[in-house]
Amino acid sequence: METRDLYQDIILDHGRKPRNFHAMEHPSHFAHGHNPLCGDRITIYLELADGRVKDVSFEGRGCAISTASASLMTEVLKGKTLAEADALFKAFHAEVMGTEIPPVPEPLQDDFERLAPLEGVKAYPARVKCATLAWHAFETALKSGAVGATVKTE
Amino acid sequence: METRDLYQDIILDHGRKPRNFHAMEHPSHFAHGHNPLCGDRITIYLELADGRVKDVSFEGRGCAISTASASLMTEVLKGKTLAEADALFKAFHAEVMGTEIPPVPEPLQDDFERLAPLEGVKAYPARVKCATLAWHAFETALKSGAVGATVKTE
Amino acid sequence: MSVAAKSGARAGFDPRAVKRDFPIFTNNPGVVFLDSAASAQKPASVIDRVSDFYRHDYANVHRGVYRLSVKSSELYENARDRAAKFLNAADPSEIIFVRGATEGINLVVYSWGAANLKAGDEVLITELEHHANIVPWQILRDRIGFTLKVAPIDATGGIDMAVLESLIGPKTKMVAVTQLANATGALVPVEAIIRLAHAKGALALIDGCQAAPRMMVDVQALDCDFYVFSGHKMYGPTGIGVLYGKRALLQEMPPWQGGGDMILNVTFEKTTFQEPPARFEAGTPDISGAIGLATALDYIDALGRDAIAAHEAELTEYGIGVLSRMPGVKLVPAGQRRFGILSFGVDGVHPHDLATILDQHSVAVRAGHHCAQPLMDKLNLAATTRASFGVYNDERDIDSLAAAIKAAQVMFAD
Amino acid sequence: MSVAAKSGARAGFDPRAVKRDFPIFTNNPGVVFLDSAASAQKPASVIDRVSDFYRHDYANVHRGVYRLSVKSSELYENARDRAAKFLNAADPSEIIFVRGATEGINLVVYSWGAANLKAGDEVLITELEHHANIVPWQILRDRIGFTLKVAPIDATGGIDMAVLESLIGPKTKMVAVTQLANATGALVPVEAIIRLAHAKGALALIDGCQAAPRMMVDVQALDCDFYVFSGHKMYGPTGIGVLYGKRALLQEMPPWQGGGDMILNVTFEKTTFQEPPARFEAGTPDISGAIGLATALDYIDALGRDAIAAHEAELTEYGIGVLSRMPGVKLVPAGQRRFGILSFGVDGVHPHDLATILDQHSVAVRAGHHCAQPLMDKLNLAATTRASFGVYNDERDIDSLAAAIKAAQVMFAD
Ligand SMILES: Cc1ncc(COP(=O)(O)O)c(C=O)c1O
Ligand SMILES: Cc1ncc(COP(=O)(O)O)c(C=O)c1O
Repeated sequence: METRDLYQDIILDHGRKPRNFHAMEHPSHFAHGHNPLCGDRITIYLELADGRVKDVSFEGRGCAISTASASLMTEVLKGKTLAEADALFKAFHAEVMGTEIPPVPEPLQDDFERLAPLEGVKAYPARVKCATLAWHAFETALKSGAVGATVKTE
Repeated sequence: METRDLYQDIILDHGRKPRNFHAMEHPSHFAHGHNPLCGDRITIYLELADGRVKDVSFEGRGCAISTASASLMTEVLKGKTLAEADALFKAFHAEVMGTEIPPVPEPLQDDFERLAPLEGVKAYPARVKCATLAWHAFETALKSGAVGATVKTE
Repeated sequence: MSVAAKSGARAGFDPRAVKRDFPIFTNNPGVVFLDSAASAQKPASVIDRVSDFYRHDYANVHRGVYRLSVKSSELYENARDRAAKFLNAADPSEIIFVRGATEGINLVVYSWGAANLKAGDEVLITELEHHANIVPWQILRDRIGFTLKVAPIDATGGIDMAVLESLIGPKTKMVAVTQLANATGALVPVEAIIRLAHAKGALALIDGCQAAPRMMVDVQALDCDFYVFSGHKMYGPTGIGVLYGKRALLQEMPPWQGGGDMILNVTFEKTTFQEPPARFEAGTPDISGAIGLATALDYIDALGRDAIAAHEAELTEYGIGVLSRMPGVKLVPAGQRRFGILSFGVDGVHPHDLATILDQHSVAVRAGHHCAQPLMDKLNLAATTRASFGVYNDERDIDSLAAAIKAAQVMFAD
Repeated sequence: MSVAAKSGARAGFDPRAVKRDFPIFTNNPGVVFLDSAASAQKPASVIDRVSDFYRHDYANVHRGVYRLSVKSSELYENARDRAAKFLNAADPSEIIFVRGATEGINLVVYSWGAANLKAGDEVLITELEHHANIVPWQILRDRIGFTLKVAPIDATGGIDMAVLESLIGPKTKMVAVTQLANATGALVPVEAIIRLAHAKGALALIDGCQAAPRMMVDVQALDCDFYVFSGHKMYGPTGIGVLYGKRALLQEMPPWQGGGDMILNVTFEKTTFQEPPARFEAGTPDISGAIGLATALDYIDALGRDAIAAHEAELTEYGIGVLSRMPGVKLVPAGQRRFGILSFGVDGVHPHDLATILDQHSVAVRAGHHCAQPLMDKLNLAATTRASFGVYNDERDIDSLAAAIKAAQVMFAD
């Protein structure tokens, strides 16, 4: 596998210019993610309403993979129900772990496609946690609500 | 090396019928020797007078090597000055360790010869401590006097 | 995989063929090795696996991004999976790599013990224990002040189960017991003991040093809380062993040794620790040892664990027969079932002299207290001679032992 | 002994010839291995020594009367002598075999520390320490309540010696410091620190993990009280390392782990312990690890330790030159003298991404906090990329590193 397959232009672009990259003043939910191995620290902010992700943003510093993954995640999560978000996480997690991907419901397939540039990570076991850090933080935020919490991966 | 070189008749004989094998009622010095590895336990009794070993005996149970060595030791030590006893121990110890033997003073050479049947032990590193247990106990007895003490080798 | 191992999987195996898997016997023809209870010899597959690893894939584990380190980490974690499967652990995270059984028990004592035991509590061990399952408890007892109780053996040399049961009470927090006594070969009914312990709310630690290389072990079926074994007695390299612990227990236990790889976050004020097993594996582990152990477990499973157990039982029966027919030879009592290990005395010949003479006949046995001094004291023996079996032994080895004993008897006859 | 090692003893050595002693490079041609600070590769002599031992002479040590066990014990004790000579210890009994530096430091903390430290006492470490020399002290501090002080680095990245001196006072019982910082390559003036410690009646422990493979170490000349290193960083096997301790100190220290081989006498009531080093080596040791380590020390001495130091210094100078000429590349401060290890950052490329891209160019480096999180925090870095040298590296490896860094810079350029 060529490095270029991992560092596709879209990854480099989201790594350099992450979308939805800002704090929220009054998130309904938020959480910190920390990967001590590479020092990546990320905070995910959520605005949930009626069981849907009304808004999502993030802040922090990290490697290109974790930053791009967080950025792409915020793009696909906007407007999703919690069940849809969970289905996307499960499919994405399986994809980067190289395990069997559960069937993705038809309406989510376009969103899942948008995460495809990260697929290359599965050939780099040491980097999988970079790609999943934001998602783990998202999950933790759902559980911890407006008080915040920290999830660590390594 | 053949086992027979280690278990010479004289060793087997002293092992079976140790000489000076009894306790003393009022030793001037005594000490216990213990080799936990093989469970050997020996007690050395001394009667010292005018800087000489007037009498020496031992008791205990042990393997053929340690018993024969104690028996032969009691034979050669009787009547010796402490300096002579020390010279014999040093020479004997070097012999069974396979290190360089210090010169043995002329008058002690016969006694040193009498210990020669134990020389074969040097080919059996695991058994050297059996051969030296009694001597270590003798040394300890000299230091501890009539109160007794225990020396352990392993 | 050797031919011997392959063909043995179903219908038992031929120990003479197995022996050819072990280079030590090619290089020391004629050696009759009867000291596998102290440490087993290594098949070529294990020796070569370790060399190959260093020649092809070596790097430090866990933190490297580069290919060799990723590969090395993968092999190391695969070894953990292998050990989990071998013991039928519910999850690989229940497997902690340690130097051997001794370190495994010390870990439980210093981590679980120091955190959970207090003055007034009781820990129960038995008279059959190896020093490794006595001394660590004593060291902690002397610091904390709990009571260390000892379940006695009965006249047959087995654990007196009635007394053992009576010694487990509401204060008992831990019952730590060997599955197979290394000094005598007594097989201990650990299933029953674990049940008794649990019935009174105590935990159970099983010292599987001698059992794990000889029979099937299923920690979930046993329902033990901790299980330890040493790799070097399992035909694996020195320096590696396994502590199995139930996940829920490990998760509550504080770390013992501190260092790299067992931490999540360090500041000079405060450190947060990893989940098990990483929490308990401080510093660079014995990577090649773990990988070699996995190959050894493969070797054992290829021979077949039931086949090995049958083989050990056959040799034991044969040995009992031969030795008990010899005048002046006395087997040390070993309870209801003697397995894989024969401990005996010969009238008029000290065990230490006997072992030296047997060695001259190329028969390697162990003489001494077998790191079980309290048991020796109880049996009123200073030492015994011990012959123990491995997959490479056959009945001729026992015949050689008997012949050498006879020679010693002749030499020491009055 | 390899040709490279033989010819190198006098006048330096040729790293290209040395490289041929290491099978990993034959089997992975093109790999540029710059991670010896994490763990070094193994020469064929070490790999083969371990196999040969298992093939010819293996048995458990210490208690066997038979020939294989006697031979095995002899080889194991010879390895201890070898390590003593390597460090110029006054006596082999001052050498304790442990799994690695981490276990060595834990042993000092749990044995010497638990017996000698009390609330109010102080232990001094530095900001340059590896987690292995931080976390064990924290664990004991949390139990006992002594104070753990930290000597800071100055703006150059070296230890601020004036502040360090001011932190050693009458309450200081131990100064524990690394000889060469694994995260930055800063060489620490441990001689001066040991003198300062002794002047105030404190002991000194030196973490020699990175120094011992790279330069002459003489524990008597240093006059340190404890010294630790890991075998796997010395071109030896995993699973083995050395704790050196002054005899008089070791003799007063209580045992830590309990088990076989470290006891003189055991009853259920009371146990008496062996003299050092046996007192501190509970259970079956990593016999093959110790023997392999002895061969690795032979290999190092055959190359010549001054020649190795000169080689590491040359590579370091060359690397500093190359990297500091590259735009956007910044070396992490490492005090007065940087040795054997280069830690750096590349503008706009996260160390983790950099390491992945370097790996694609077959350049193996480490990215992360290097088990020195507090130092990273102090330097306000989340992580760095680290290249470290071994006897098999040459200047072309650094050129390959530079070329790969350039490729990453191009990829990440806006
Ligand atoms: C300075 C230093 N100390 C301690 C250690 C820990 O060594 P080990 O993991 O071999 O126990 C290391 C290894 O990274 C080190 O570089
Ligand atoms: C029953 C038992 N427990 C514990 C041990 C200690 O094992 P190790 O020395 O490998 O730590 C042994 C080894 O002799 C043993 O037989």
